[in-house]
Amino acid sequence: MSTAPDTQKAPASRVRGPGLRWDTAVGVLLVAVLVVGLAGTEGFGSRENLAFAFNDIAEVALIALPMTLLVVAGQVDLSVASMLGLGSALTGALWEAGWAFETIVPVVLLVGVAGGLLNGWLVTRVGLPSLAVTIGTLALYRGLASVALGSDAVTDFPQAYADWAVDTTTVPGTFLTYPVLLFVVLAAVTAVVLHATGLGRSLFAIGSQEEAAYFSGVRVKRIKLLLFVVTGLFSAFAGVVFTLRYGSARADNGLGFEMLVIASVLLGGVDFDGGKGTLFGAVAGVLLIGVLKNLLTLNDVAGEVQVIVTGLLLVASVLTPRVVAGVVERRHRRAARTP
Amino acid sequence: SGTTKDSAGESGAKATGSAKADPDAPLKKGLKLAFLPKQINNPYEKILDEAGIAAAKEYGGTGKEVGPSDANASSQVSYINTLIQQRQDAILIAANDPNAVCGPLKQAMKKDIKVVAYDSDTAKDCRQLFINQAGSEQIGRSLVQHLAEQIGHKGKIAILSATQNATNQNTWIEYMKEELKLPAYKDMELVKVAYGDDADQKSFQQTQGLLQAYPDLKGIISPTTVGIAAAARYLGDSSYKGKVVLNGLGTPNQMRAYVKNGTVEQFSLWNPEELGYLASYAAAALASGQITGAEGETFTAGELGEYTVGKDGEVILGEPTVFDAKNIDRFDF
Amino acid sequence: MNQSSPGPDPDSGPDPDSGRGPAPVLALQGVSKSFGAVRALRDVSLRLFPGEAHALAGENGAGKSTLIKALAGVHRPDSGEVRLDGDPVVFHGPADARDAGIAVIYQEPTLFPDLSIAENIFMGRQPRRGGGRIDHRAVRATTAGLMRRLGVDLAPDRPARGLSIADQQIVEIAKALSFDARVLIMDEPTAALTGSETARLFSVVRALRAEGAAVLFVSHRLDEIFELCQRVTTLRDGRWVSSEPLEGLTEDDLVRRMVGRDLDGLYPKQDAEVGDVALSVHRLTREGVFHDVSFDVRRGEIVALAGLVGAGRTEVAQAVFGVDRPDAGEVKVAGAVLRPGSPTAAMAAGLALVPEDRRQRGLVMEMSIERNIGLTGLGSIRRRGLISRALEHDRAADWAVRLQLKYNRLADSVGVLSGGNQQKVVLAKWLATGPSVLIVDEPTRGIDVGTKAEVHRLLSALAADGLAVLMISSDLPEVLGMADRVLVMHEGRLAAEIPRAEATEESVMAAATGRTERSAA
Amino acid sequence: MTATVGTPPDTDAVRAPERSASSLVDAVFRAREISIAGALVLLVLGTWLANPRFLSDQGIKDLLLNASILVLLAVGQSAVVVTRNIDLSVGSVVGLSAFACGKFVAGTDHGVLTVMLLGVAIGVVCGLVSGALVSFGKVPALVVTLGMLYIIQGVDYWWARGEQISAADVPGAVLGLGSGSVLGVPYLPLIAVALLAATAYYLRSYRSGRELYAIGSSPEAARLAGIPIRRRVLAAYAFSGAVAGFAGALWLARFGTVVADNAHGWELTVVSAVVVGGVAITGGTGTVWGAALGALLLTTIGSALVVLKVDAFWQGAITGALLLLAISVDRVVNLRVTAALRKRSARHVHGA
Ligand SMILES: Nc1ncnc2c1ncn2[C@@H]1O[C@H](COP(=O)(O)OP(=O)(O)OP(=O)(O)O)[C@@H](O)[C@H]1O
Ligand SMILES: Nc1ncnc2c1ncn2[C@@H]1O[C@H](COP(=O)(O)OP(=O)(O)OP(=O)(O)O)[C@@H](O)[C@H]1O
Ligand SMILES: [Mg+2]
Ligand SMILES: [Mg+2]
Repeated sequence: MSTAPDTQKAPASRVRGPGLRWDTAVGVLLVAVLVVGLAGTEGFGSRENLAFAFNDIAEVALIALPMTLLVVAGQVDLSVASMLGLGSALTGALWEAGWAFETIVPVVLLVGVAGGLLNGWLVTRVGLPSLAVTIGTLALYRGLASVALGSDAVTDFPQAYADWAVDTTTVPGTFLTYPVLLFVVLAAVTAVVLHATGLGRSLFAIGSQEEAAYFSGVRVKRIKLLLFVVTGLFSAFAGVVFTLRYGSARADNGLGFEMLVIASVLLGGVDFDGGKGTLFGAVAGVLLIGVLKNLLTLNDVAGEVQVIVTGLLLVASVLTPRVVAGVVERRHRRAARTP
Repeated sequence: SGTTKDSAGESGAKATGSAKADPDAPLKKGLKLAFLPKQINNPYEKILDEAGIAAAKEYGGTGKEVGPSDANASSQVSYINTLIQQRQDAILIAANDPNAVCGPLKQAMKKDIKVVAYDSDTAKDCRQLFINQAGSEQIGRSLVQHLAEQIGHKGKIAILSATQNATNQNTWIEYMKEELKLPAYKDMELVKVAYGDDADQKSFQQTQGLLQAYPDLKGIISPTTVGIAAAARYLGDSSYKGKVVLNGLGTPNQMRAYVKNGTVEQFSLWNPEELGYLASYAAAALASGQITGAEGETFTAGELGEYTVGKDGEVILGEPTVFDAKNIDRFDF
Repeated sequence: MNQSSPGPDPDSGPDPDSGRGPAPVLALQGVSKSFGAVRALRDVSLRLFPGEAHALAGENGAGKSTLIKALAGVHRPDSGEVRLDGDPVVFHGPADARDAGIAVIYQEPTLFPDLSIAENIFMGRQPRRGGGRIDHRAVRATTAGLMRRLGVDLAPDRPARGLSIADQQIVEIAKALSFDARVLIMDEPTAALTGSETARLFSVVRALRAEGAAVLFVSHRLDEIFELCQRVTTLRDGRWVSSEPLEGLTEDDLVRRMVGRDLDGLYPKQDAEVGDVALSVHRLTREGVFHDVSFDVRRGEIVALAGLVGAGRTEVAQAVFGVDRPDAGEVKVAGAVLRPGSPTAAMAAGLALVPEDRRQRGLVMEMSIERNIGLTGLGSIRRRGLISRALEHDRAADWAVRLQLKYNRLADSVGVLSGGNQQKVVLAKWLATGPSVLIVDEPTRGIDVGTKAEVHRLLSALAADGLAVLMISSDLPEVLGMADRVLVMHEGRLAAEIPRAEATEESVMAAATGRTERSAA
Repeated sequence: MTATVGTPPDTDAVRAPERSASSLVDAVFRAREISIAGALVLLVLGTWLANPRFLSDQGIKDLLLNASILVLLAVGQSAVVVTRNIDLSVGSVVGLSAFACGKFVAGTDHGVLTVMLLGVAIGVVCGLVSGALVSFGKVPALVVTLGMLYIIQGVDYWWARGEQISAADVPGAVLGLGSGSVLGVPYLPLIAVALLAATAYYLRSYRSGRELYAIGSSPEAARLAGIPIRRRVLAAYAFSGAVAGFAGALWLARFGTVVADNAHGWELTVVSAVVVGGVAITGGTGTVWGAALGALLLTTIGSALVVLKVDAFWQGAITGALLLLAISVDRVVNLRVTAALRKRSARHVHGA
């Protein structure tokens, strides 16, 4: 009886190897783009440009963190950009109504939590698919934003707060702006949660086989609810950052960002079917889209072409590992046939 | 929106303050101009920018058009940053949001890049000049006046605008409401402002909804080229043709058919080519030091002749043209 | 793959039938198949003759399912060939094999959950009317006929979603019977069935065989092999061991061929000291599924829950564990009332449930072996608040040894394990929680004789240590051999409670079929 | 989007009652479309009571015309969604096709048929590319079609560069298709209904149609059943693309004026129509009738809010809320009915 696993371990066990991992590929591509930019494009490497390039994707990056967790758990939240808009509109409306900024922020965050609760409640209690629910709340939250602020734009936010978000103020000695710094910290925390805690494990289990996870005692509903709440919270907070960064609170802020967030996360190799992905990949995906856009714009590549490049990148990012795996497998099979 | 809070803008002291204007300075050769429209695939903006780029060629400069493919406030910002890195001589911008673009534009002015707003203004301290197609007040009021005449100063009217946040639209609508408060319009009632988001299909559907919601509607003002064309098309095919008056801002090429078949009697617009042309020359004048953007300065805009900088750095192109069946065939844009 | 080695050839050497008349309808010749580093089949040969029922035996992971998939065109052999009527053929996919008249029942039911039973049976080959349109009425009528032939009452229009494993298996069988197969291949079709369905299946198979069809049959229940088949081929570790007539062979001979050594006592239930009531179920009801179910399980006791397929046993287990919410009644663990509808609360109270459907409910198929085993104990594999991969690995490795798990690496996904080994992982992940009450639903489904004995020994030892075990099993010998007490369910109600001494095949079956009233407790 | 095949943990939701109740179960499954239709009727009646013009000749005509293109797209999308895939590129395909057709006919007198064929051809090409990537490249549909969305959109914008084809340049015959009618019924809704009926019939009555459902329900089982998965999925994408391309040509006919970004962002609207209509995003269930009803419901909400004089700022929020309400009610009704059936069947069995 071959109980010992080692007797099974044929010497050829290394041949297949892990192949090219998707997230690694995106990471490599990111580094390549940075190197090309630094070497060949004037102005790309300047501190103010780098500060700008990263700060410019701060909100998308912030939302991408909880979105990664959601997608790993097999869910999706399309209402994030609308929640960003609602956060921004509320910030503006309350500021105009004379509230202190210190009270506005917690209130806006609470609204984010409430929005997340609604999403989560509809998904976990009513049992609707998250895609359907959040297409609905996408319209709802954006609509509420426009109810809150109408066609107004509120501008004059206090300088001290505005300074915190703009790309001209950086952490001394670096090109990191404060929103980006915050992102780095939160990304580290999220990475630990996803890859080194029981909660993270549960997310993968829920994402790949919800029923089996439930039968294993994983609190599927509670965890999903929590994820939607965190996503709502982050999105509302991104709304505050957005408002301060542009110094303009409007109901249509961040319109269409949901696709950008999802594209970045998917680009980083997080599987939309759930159960697979790394936070590193998602972060690399976000940064790649941001840096590439900056580099292409600097080189006067037309906006339309940039759109095409984004599309090609998405397709290539899923196709390349497939092709590589296919080649590796074919070679392996040939090796198996001819001893 | 009239807030009176401490303005984030106050610290941004006018970058123009110190420089001195030299009215006789020649236009510099080889100026690099960048046009940043609201959105690159908007046909109207396209006309402006192409005219501006052509103008730049006239005085030996180069122009290019860059910009986002969606009309979002935030999307313009990354382009401004890039233009700063590229050290353009002047940035011409049709702002999607007067404030969101402010920070980077101030950065640009600090780096001695001239900033000219055209078509849709930014906050006043974030640019040196605003090239206005016509006085905003005049546009708003005259549209109401024209429509009132067409419907005999009596009945319900509605407005079909672009997006809820479009600065120029909202300013014009403000003036329309002002005008409607005058006693002459006591029998007219503005029942609704609808938003077609400058999307053809949405504008179309909004028109349709307006007519169902207000069956006794007498007139529609659509101060946007996309909106008026969509509204005209709906009216032309529906049973409301001839019963509801449509006026607003449109381009002759889009509207020709509807004027000819009687759906629309008249509409107005300035010449967008001239607007782009003027903006281009104004930017060149700024970059060459002929003007600084202070009130009262003058410069020559090629074939269009001499222009004077007005209050708040505003330069007005002129009166809008009113198009109708008689004159429309003389225009092609 | 050493081509020159003289592979075992059933046409020569040990095969006593070599001089037989009719040509084999389907044969494998020197077939090898590897998955990465795992060599699932090495130079295996097999011949199937018309009119014979041929058993395929071997331990879990011996390569039986892989062999079947090679015959069915699912896997392409790395070397060797498949022969149909003596001529080499290459099946490019399952469709090719099907078109050649080979019907296959795979080990794991593969149904379309959203489609009706009738559609499931005829998918891809529905009878048609003019213009290529599907004749829906014929589809339904034929399905109803098949169900009658199998003696089950499943409505053709019912969606496959929600069918119990047994019913799914029956649909698979109906599917295989629905076309005139020359070869019928069945990979553990009876693993989820009780005696009566099995008997029904066998009579149908015998009829097919009488019409000249060849049958290949896999089962870990040796008595079934002897009952149905004439010849047997044994595999061990992917290698061919023997092909011979069953006549004259004993069960022990067969086990020795499979395992390579002798096994002792299959049902080694030791008498344990029976302690306090550990699990107490009181008047538990779930409308439409089961009613008024009350029983106790004491520490040290193994209580079996028997009954026909669909009697509601699985449902009771799920309601006790909290994955389903009962409509009435309560569950007490060690005297404390359990919060209904919460598996987490059940686990905290010391309950564990090894579910019947391992692919959907037992395991996360894409996750690795070690992570699956770790999933039930995320709290216990932590070091300084974070998951420790070393602890996780150790936990898994420990149980892999205890359950004789056959695997390549613990980091491989459980999906690549053989069916029986997957079942062991499910057991491992629950035993690792150190429960005080263990509910096992068909714990040895698809497990080979050797390991089955191992599992029985383990359950028995755990019970001796004070564990309370509630065992649902459709394997009557297992029930009779292991249980201290047998509870029998019939149509959603407890029909009888039979103490070990009185439990016989007859008494249990009588209660299960509703022929006796519940005996006074 | 979890790809599990079995019952989700809340087993009540999908649990079928006992065998004897199976025909009732069937009725419940069919009720999915009925509840959406009910919502639609309520909405229309309510609005009509508030403003009778909503159902005037012109009003009905507008409602039907508005829904036609979305209905078409929803039908195409359903064919893809039942295979457990998704096509996010439809909005871009409509945009590209509308612009290309516009460019093609501008200033010419090409016939209607030529234009429609051109639209379909463009759509088929786009659909084939997406479909080939999904089926042969075996890459996730969502990522690929999101990529295709960007690529097609980029090509379209790049080609158009702000150009606009105005109605004046489009031949009258083409515009006539968009505005004309037979016996008072406009052509567009007729076309949509014809395509809808044909697709529904095909999906129900042909092997290859049923196989689309099988693939979506369980790809693994489909493989073992010998279904040519790749070919079928490819065909579904080609169909969805063809319909989108066709819709683009109709867009030109209906609106006359086309720019590059027609139907920009419609992918989510189409997907919501399909989902509201009861086609499971996880594949395997749902009908094109449902999807079409979903599309009709969505456009009708939009029109009703305008007719009801709802403030423009509130329209978005109300649309969202109604959408959520529609899917929630549908879901809750379903759960209740199924649970009631389970209990009733119990009495039936045990009382016997
Ligand atoms: N797709 C696969 N990838 C990798 N390994 C596989 C795959 N399928 C089977 N194996 C391995 O091949 C070996 C034989 O498996 P197989 O399923 O044929 O066993 P079996 O005899 O059917 O066992 P059981 O009685 O448990 O069903 C096992 O070690 C298994 O892990
Ligand atoms: N997940 C489910 N969804 C719908 N019906 C189910 C489900 N599970 C079981 N049933 C049905 O409920 C009844 C009781 O089934 P249950 O599985 O509890 O019976 P069992 O006695 O455990 O038999 P089995 O040997 O099939 O496991 C059967 O009619 C079965 O078809
Ligand atoms: Mg097997
Ligand atoms: Mg059971």
